[in-house]
Amino acid sequence: MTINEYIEFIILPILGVSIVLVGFRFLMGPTIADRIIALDLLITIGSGIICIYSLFANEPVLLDVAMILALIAFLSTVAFSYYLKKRKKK
Amino acid sequence: MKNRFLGNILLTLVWVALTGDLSLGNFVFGFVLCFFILWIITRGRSGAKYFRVLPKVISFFFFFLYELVKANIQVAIEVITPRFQMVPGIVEYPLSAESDMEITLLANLISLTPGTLSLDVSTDKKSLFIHTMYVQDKEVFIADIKNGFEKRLLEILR
Amino acid sequence: MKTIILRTASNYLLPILLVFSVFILLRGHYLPGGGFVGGLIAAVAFVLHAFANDLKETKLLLKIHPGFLIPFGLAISFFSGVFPILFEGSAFMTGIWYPGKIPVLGSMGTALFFDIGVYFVVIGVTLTILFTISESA
Amino acid sequence: MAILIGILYAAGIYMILRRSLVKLIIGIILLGNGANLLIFLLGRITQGKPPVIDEGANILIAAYADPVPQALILTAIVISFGIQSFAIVLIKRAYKEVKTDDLNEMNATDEES
Amino acid sequence: MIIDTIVGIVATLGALFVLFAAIGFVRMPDTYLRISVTTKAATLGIGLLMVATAIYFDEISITTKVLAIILFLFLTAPVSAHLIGRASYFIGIELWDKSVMDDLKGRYNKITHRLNSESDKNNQEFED
Amino acid sequence: MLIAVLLGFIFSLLLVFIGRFLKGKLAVLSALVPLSLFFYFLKFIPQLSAGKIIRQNYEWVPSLGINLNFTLDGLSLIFCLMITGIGALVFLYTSSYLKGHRYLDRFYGYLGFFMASMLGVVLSDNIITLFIFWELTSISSFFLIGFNNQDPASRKSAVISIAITGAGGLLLLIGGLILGDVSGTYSIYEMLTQHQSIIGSEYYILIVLFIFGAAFTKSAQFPFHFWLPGAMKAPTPVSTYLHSATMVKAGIYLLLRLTPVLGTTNFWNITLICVGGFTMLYAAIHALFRVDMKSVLAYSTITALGMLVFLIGIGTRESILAAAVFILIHALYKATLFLVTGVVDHQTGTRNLEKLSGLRKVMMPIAIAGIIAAISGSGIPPTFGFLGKDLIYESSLQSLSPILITAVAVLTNMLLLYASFVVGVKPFTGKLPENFQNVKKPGFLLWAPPLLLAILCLLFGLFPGIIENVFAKPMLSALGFSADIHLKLWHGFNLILLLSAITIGGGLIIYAFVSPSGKSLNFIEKYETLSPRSIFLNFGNSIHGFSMFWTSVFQNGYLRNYIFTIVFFLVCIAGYSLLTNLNYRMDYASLARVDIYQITLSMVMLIGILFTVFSKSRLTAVASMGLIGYAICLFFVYYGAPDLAMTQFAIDTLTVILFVLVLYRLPKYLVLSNTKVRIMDGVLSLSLGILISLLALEVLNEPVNKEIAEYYAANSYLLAHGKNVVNVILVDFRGADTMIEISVLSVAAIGVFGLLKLRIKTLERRKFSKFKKFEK
Amino acid sequence: MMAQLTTYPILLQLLLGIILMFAWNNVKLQRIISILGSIVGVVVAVVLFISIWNDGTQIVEAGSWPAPFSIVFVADIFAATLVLLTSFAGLAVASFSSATVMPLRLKFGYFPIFHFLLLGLNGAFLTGDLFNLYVWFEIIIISSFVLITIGGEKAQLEGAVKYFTLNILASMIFLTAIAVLYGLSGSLNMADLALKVAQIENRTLVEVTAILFFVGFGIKSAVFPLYFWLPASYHTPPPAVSAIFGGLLTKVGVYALIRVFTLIFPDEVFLRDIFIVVAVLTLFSGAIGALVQNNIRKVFSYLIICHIGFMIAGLGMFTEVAIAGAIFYLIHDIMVKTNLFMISGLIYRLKGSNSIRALGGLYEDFPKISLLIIASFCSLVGLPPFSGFWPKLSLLTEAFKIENYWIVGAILLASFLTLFIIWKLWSEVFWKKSELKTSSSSYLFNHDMKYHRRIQMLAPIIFITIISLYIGFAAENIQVLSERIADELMNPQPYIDAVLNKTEILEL
Ligand code: NA
Ligand code: NA
Repeated sequence: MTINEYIEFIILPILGVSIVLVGFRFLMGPTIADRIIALDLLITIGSGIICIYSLFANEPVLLDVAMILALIAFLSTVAFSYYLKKRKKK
Repeated sequence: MKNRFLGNILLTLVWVALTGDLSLGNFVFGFVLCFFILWIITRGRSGAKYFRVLPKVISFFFFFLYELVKANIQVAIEVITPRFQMVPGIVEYPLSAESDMEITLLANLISLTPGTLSLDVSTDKKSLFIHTMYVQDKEVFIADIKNGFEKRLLEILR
Repeated sequence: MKTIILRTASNYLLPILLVFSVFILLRGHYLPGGGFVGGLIAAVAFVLHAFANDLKETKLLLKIHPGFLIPFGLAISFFSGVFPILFEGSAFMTGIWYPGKIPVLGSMGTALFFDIGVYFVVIGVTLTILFTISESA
Repeated sequence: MAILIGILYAAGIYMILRRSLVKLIIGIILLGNGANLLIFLLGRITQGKPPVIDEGANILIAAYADPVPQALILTAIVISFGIQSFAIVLIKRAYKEVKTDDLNEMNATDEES
Repeated sequence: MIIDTIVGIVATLGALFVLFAAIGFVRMPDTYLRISVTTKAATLGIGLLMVATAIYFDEISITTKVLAIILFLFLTAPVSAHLIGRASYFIGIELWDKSVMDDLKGRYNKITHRLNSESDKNNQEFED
Repeated sequence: MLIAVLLGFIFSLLLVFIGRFLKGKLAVLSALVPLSLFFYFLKFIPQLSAGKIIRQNYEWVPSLGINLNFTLDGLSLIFCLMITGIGALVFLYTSSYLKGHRYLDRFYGYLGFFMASMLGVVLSDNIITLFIFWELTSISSFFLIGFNNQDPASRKSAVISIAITGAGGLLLLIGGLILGDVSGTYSIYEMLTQHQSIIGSEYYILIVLFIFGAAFTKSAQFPFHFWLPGAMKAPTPVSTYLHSATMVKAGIYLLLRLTPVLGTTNFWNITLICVGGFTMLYAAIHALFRVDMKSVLAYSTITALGMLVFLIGIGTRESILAAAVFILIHALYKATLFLVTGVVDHQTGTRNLEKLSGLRKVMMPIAIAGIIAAISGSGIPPTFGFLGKDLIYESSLQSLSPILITAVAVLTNMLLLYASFVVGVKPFTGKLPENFQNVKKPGFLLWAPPLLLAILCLLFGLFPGIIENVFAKPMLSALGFSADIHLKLWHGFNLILLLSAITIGGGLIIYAFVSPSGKSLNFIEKYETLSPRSIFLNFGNSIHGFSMFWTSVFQNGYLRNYIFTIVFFLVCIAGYSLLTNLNYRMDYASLARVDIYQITLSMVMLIGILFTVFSKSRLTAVASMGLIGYAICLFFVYYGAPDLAMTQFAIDTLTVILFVLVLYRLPKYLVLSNTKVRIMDGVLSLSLGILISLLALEVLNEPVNKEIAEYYAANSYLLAHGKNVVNVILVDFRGADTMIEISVLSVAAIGVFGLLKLRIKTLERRKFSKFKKFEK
Repeated sequence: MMAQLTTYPILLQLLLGIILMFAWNNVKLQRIISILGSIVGVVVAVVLFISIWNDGTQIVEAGSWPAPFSIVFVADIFAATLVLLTSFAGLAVASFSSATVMPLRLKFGYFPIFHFLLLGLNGAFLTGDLFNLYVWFEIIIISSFVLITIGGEKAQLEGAVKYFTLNILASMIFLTAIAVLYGLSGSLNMADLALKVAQIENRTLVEVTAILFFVGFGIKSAVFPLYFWLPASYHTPPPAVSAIFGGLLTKVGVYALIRVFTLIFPDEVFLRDIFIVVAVLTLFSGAIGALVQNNIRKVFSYLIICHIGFMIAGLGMFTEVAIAGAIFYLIHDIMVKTNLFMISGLIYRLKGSNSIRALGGLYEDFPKISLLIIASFCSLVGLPPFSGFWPKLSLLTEAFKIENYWIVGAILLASFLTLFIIWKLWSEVFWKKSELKTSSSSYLFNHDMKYHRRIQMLAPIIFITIISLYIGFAAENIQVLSERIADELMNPQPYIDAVLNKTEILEL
């Protein structure tokens, strides 16, 4: 079993399952905060997947995407929290 | 002056790391670039005593890793076992750390270990409110952190 | 949103992100990135700063109104575009390259300056929009 | 993928047809995404390498993804960003002036004759 | 081959942590617990995945890049967790009913959003 | 001749600038313009009498075949002299009639403009050029009718007249165009040679209908006649000039001019006879019921116009001659009567026939003019009118059904006599009412022009040779008839004389027994709802109503309906086109190639879409939208587009953030539409979606062309010094796109800035008005 | 340097936009720059026009890359004509804006955006690349969004929401069309596409693509049943903005339709029938829509729609004569519609209202201005021999030749209704006695304005009126021009050669 096969048949599916689980929570909610966390988590896992995919496809270039993902995910979470608070204020 | 210089070198290294090109030209370019960036943004920030704390940093790093893995495993078990063993709650933790930097680092480190989450710092910076999964005894919990994370951290930073 | 934790973190993130943005900008010609993404990252850095601190502080930090960056960047791009017309008589946007290589950047030419112009415009635009919105919010 | 794009278009139009300002913008964004993906798809996507020339090489070799649609989409995305941000602010202002999210109540300019 | 094995192991660990985070995220009974469990587990997991990648490519530029990403992740993840947790508390999301204590209760001044510590609790008036 | 035509235009243009000098005592000088033109045209008489036709060509728009080909022949000459001659008198008369009027200069401007246009109509050989001048006459008429623009009735009449004559003008245009198409030329002169092929053409009926439409509207034939009585709102000089002597004759001119081109068919003749005959009777009867002098004159003018159409319809040489002569007769006596009416009105302040009588005591010259004109208009010897009546009966007796037609003619002429007498005789005979005792005598310029015209009525009657040689013969030859005629006043005792006698006797009896009264006016007004005018106005109203309906159906103010319509339109035509020719071959192999990643990503996207669409919380919708963006981003990664992925991701997040920043200011979602609407929208959206999917699948089956990508791949490093091909395209190969793209961003930023920072409301407006001083 | 002439109109506007942004706070300076810059723009456009007229189509390959691979700017006589007209309208509106747009609006970037709009228009006319055309369209619409909302009054915003949504929808459809066309042919260069599309075997797909283009451009050019955004919004922004919108925005859609359907889709017969149906309904709907309006600017808005029908009808008939008619109408319409909206602004300045019911007495009070306006009205109505009349001749003749009586009827009806509407409007607004008290409104009136502001307001109207009169009275020149354009459009081979053959020369 080469590392590529290993990744394709073990690691990526595990991550896929994780995505599905998180997606499930995203759907369930129940609170907005939960959805925000789910989104954050989705992006984070997404960046992990991209990372592993870059290994799988032998494309280090894709790591940059993972980096941007991580950066922006942070920004979006900050913004959402900001929103939650502002909304409360109102 | 010294702090700026250090920060500058540090940033330059970040630059070099990012570009992945350790040539002299790149270093000089990075230095100049970071100089400008720092020049634009730096405004009176207290620095750290850099060389003295380096060994402590390293030991702290491993301590942290250990805590991290330990906590993670604990939580993993909690997660996969069908019944919840946890006793969650929000604890007010009296801070010894004083500066923003210290408080932030501490709070972040606490957050990073699974099972605990720094919710907020009181406005007068005297308490940290932590949400935790295991709070059988509030005093024990506080003491754990006081003697663990906070002590080691403050040793480094002060 | 003035939590100590976020404020402190963002103060450290800001320079790192700015460096990172320049990095993305300059290597765009060789690897994924470029003026647009670079500019966005720089803007995000300032926005984070603004979220954590006060908008006023971020504006103080910038020293100039972000709106000024827009014509500034446009002008850079524009002149790198018309440069060939003025000095070579060749068509708009014709690339003119400095012969030989320059460390870090690789080749240097009008296209690079064009991208730098894009970078500034994007920073200016993003910040103008976000700042204006948060000011009026 | 083609079907997905179809669904995106359908969802976009459906959202635009609702009477809420917010949904209107969401619909426009969905449509934009659909159009971008369509360019991408019809540029004949191949599961290929990014169109970046390898170190040491002078030209793109092997199966690379078509850079042209990518560049087009990039331009389109950025433009839509500009327009969408304007749109978002526009609805905010419109709401503030007209005091309703219901587009059916925004018909003064057509009614006074 | 050895490198591949190491990569495999590290990546597996990372993936498992991510999976645990995801499971925890689904199972945990309240928002705070979910934040608490997941953000960090996932961060660790992703970190490991990154490390695996770095090992695999074994190239200085990539390694530094990966380190930068990890640093960044570790810097931001707790901050986000803090922000979202705090916001959740603000908007009044309830704790799990089996929670044993809530020191934060009644500490926020509803108007100024000032948060009082234990020590100045007595000097101020509070609302519940 | 170009100058001759343009002179009037130049004159009116000049008036814009020098009008204020011509308003005062110098007003009388403006008559120099028509007067000099009158003499200019007189100059051509010898040449024309000698059988020559004068042509002058100026190129204008040769590529459309439209040139200023001026042709002066016998027919044109009659009109030219009438236009300039009566014009000169009207100009003179006006200088006194509207003395000191604020807008006298404008009035002269319109008159000059009209005169020039009218000359253009009668001189143009090119039928399109003729149309151009024709429209200009309508416009000047519009301005003249609306001259008293403070009066709503006056404005309304002006609009009605422009509507009717404007519509007629368009008919002329289209008729002319078809005629040009059929005959291959726009020159009427050249069309003469193609008479047979034109009347044999399949478009003949169409052409004739269009030309009739134009002529009937302009010359006020039933049922388009009603604008003319309305046009009497214009000051009397205008009624004199346009609405009796010249403009309304433009339709007659057109019919005469085209008789050799389109005439001599049954269709042509019978239609004209019927319409003309009906019009003249209808209007003549209507004249009985009027009490306003101008109203009577208006209906009698319509009668005369009907008579002319009727004569042209008979289509024999005699009837054409009769028509031509009657044009002149009518112009002379009707202009006189109008001018007389004007004076009466001007001096007494009323035109009500019930109140007017015995005015000869205060305005003798006017009384003389009126009575002579009335006699001429009634066809009593030895006036010019008698000559005309003779010719009319002569031609009616030669027509297809002589008895009926002659009877109609006789009856009409009786009624015409009544009308002429009622206006020309009645106000001057009998006792002068007390309130008119002190009426001032009219000035020279008021009484001289009508008297002069009246004298001409007499003169031409006594010396018909002038008419014969100067006008009649050149006119007949211009229209292609033999010019072998001899006009005389006395034909001896014959049937025609008998008819004349009957006419005069009958007419006088009517005059004796019918007197104009308000009662009869009221009586006829009861039937107003049945009149063409009301029908026309009702039709106009229903058009207006329909327009309201149509416009409010489409432009209903509901954005969603607009979108629905547009998308529906797109789906319909694109769907029709695609489905009727669909030859899609399902490629099952491509299905098999779909791998787990694609499926997963698609599922994530689908979930995102469903949530975005159906979520009841805005934040969830926005977050789901973000999710879709992220899934797309992963697609981009999967298919080797890291640049795209980065940008899409960053942009998507920024958009979500923007949303979030403004969202809390916006209201919560409401369920605004009912289920039925939603289902309808859903069906439409889905059909669009299906359409796009089908289209995409179909396109994917087509062969692919990658030459551009290959060029970029080969040259991006070697020539453009970059290794990231996408970036090289963006900043170099297609750098122009990017330049605009950043401009778009800049504009958007400025827009956002302005939108949020600048609010002009009533309050600021008020501030702004204080601002004025700053502005100064 | 002269070799790059084709791009100068674009570059000049871009430069102006940038300079004006630098002069953000100095409104006075902005006015001067804008007017002077527009004068330069006219000079450049005239030089370009003359040089194209004499030497034929010129191209510039941006970046000096060979043709199908680069963005090509092509100045054929059609494009040069429109650039010229744009420069006229631009100059007029720049001056008119200086005088009439509130200083508050000027302080928020009015002028830079105005020049970005002109940039977009020039670019759209000159580009030879389909995607680039999309980008130009985007700068046009974003600029127009900003201009239509600048000031943020309630009516403006309501109108803007509709304007915005429907225009975005159009852009999306356009983009979709580009995607499909690129997928089919692999090219974006219009000349290249002309060759490649002709070779595509699956004509259904080509037809559907053409339909997408038609709907996309159709919304922008405001044809039935896609015009809704126009009457909802055109009367809301400052008149100067409406002027440039009314004159040029819909026309750029028409331009795109004409360009794309003569160059890339010359064989789509099905669409031609649709064009004709659409044209007839457009003429009809526009005219009767205008009939029932009370706001002058709304009347003009509907007339814009109505008159678009003439051009679409010309395109639908698709013969050289008909296209020439459409082009002539386009030339006429750009000038006259620009002028109309400036006039509506002028009326506002004179009387403080745009309501037909309320207005009146203009003729009484301002006879000379009224005469100026009447000249425009005559052009609009197509009163012969004013400018609107000539193209109808070609259109009517051609409609007869192809025996399409619907077109004939629609053209006649639309002409008649336009005539009726305008003269009725005249009788109300100019003749009727006014009941308005000018002092009641807070606007800056004509008589309050400084002398040079008044000049700035009136001069552009006089300028455009003179051009309109020229178009009418020197119709021969315009007709020759239109025929030459139509000839170039119907026989695009020289255009294609000019764009693509140069490639070979370069490669050799
Ligand atoms: Na128009
Ligand atoms: Na017309």
